[in-house]
Amino acid sequence: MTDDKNKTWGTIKFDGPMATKGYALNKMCYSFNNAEAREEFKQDEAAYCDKFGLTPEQKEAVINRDILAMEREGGSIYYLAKFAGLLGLNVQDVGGLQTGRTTEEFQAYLDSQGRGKNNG
Amino acid sequence: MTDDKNKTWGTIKFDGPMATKGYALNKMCYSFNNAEAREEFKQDEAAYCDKFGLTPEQKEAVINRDILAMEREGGSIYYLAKFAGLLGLNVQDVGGLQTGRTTEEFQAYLDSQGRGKNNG
Amino acid sequence: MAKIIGGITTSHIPAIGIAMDRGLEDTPYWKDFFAGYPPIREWLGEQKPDIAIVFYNDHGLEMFLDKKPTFAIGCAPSYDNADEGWGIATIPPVTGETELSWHIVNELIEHDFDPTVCQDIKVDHGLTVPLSLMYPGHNYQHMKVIPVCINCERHPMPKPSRCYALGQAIGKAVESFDSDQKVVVFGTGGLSHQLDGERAGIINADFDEECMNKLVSDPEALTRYSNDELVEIAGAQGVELNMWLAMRGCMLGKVREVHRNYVAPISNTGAGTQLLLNE
Amino acid sequence: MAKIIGGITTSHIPAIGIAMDRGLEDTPYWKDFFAGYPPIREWLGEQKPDIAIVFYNDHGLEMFLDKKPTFAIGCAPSYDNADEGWGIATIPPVTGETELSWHIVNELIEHDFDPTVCQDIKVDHGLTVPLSLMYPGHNYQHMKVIPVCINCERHPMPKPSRCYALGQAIGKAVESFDSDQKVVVFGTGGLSHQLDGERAGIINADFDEECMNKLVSDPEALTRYSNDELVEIAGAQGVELNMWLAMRGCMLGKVREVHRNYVAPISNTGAGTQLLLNE
Ligand SMILES: [Fe+3]
Ligand SMILES: [Fe+3]
Repeated sequence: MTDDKNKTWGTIKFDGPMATKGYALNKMCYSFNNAEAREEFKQDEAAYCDKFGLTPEQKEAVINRDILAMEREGGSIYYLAKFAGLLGLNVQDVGGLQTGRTTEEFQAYLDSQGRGKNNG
Repeated sequence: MTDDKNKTWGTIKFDGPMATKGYALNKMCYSFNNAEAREEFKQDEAAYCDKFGLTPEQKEAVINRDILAMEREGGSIYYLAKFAGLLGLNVQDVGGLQTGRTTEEFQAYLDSQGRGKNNG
Repeated sequence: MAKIIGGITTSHIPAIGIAMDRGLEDTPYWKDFFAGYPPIREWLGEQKPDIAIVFYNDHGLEMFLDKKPTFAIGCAPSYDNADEGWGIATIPPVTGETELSWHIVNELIEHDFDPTVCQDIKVDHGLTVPLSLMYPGHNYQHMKVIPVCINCERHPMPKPSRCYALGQAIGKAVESFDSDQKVVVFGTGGLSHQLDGERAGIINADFDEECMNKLVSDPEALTRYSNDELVEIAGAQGVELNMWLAMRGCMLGKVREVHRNYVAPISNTGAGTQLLLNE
Repeated sequence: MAKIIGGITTSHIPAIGIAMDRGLEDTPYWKDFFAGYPPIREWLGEQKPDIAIVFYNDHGLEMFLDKKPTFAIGCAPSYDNADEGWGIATIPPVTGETELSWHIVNELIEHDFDPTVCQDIKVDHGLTVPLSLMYPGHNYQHMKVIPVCINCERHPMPKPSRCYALGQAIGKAVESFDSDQKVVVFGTGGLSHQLDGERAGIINADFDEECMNKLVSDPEALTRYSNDELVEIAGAQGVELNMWLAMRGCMLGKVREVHRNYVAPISNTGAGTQLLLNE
């Protein structure tokens, strides 16, 4: 079979094989819908990762808040967003972390593509 | 809209509106997949029905083991089968209860339509 | 017969809900965006639709990967919102609808769609933010809502052409429903944006404009895109255009645009708003 | 390319599992039924399929009305069985398959099917009884299983023609999968029976024979029945024929029947067993 993955630059296509790879990580992040689960994670991050059977690579990415590594290990942005929320990060913070920018730089990048508001 | 329901004699078509009507009853019976739930029901049947918000008609049908009434109140045979199992009834017992036969009479009715085995 | 009286497109991003929670509508960042809504609210106030069919996608509140529907339709008497994990306030229960919902399900199955049918689901910001936008102060409970949830998360996702066809089948089902109720359809989400990867932050305002133009005049042109092409052109989450296409499919014939607004960036997205009426 | 080496039809009623648990295979009630299986077991033993695609319906273990799929397909690495509430022993975990499963999902979505995609589901007697029958002593864990679950409970249910088309799409997907693995397809459930209502107990052995004949020679004739007609002719649960039709659809071309057995009543059902090979 041909592998056309990642044919769009800087984009990890969250498809079936990635969903298989990332299942434990995504299940953990899905649990963060629940406030008690968020607290339990904060109390002992490593233990919480182990409870969901994360791989060593996934666990390391979580502990390091390495969003791109989490995505490469099969993380879906929908559930990773809940992890980011738990850390107090918004989508611009997360955008900055992934693109090597500060949040302000990331916002300026967004603005540079804009229209309406001050953008005419 | 036309109402073609029950056009097959003796058959309550479990369709959308019936699924709406029977939701609480079916949810209760679905819970009987769990052994602890079965025990809790046995301890106090009425309280367990109330916990799931059964209608008075549904609750009465449950307390009376009135399978046909449970079906008329929106019960799906898939979940009612779990209720029957909890009562120690098999599908021939349930067939008898619904058709006004003893279990033996119901089995004889099944045999009367048969083929293979002793039926040639 | 029930009648579809109009179609509305709108963003559904959480940042909007949070801005409303905090009363930021008139701040410099938000005022041009919120300026797009009063004309739609007025129209809704005049028309008083009985039922809203809302095309949205779940972002991981209810539809997890364990059992993920391609299309899911709600048939429940009500829908709760819940904690999504990152601080948007939950909204009061949404009133559901069972009769038209089941009629639509019957027609979908008859016409070879394979929906997951939901009698008890939680709805997330994809549905609640648009309701909050249309009915500020959460004054939406008089209206019955039929949620239609489309997978926009994990590939493979339903194709744009399939989403449009789903909308058409739902539109025809509404037309064949014996009732004099008025139905409005919402296409939510979009437009161009990408949250994940090193390419995060891409917005394509030209494409967004094309989408809004074609949605009115030639929606079938948009259905010729593949989801992979939408990712390339409009970002990984640009596939939320599929909800707009499903909404447009419901409207069946020609439409005219009576109102439009577009602002970008709003949070990480191009935020488009339209009110469409059948010709 | 992967190859479908044969198709098997079989009952899946719990009573069979309970009879096996209790060692009743050679008793007068059961011996004619179990006599249908040694030829199939021998064929499986010789052919050693790598993968089994099993069409079954869930009877309320995993797929509740809260969120009920029309079609669901498993993509999980393994599947657990669990307590169903009425005393059948649970069986050890079933080995899953992820590569062909995802390939099938891609092809289904590409061809306008709308499956619910399952990475973590429990499987009930609809799937476990057939596996226990084919591999006594639960010697099935060497084989990878792809569960395909069809709604046979709540109307509207997918039409017989749609189930057959689903099978055809899956069959073509298997044929386009780059692998030399051997695939067997199971159609489970049926035949005529009715568990509910005052009409409970109906069996239609003549119709069951027609089904087994037509499944070989002219499956499309069977797809012309509506589900309402199947209920009338074959009882409320006679709609489980849909799983047989999906299986037959997978086989694509002409088939020949190399083995058949039919016994009624077995519990409340007409119990048919067939082994079909492509011409
Ligand atoms: Fe969204
Ligand atoms: Fe069955």
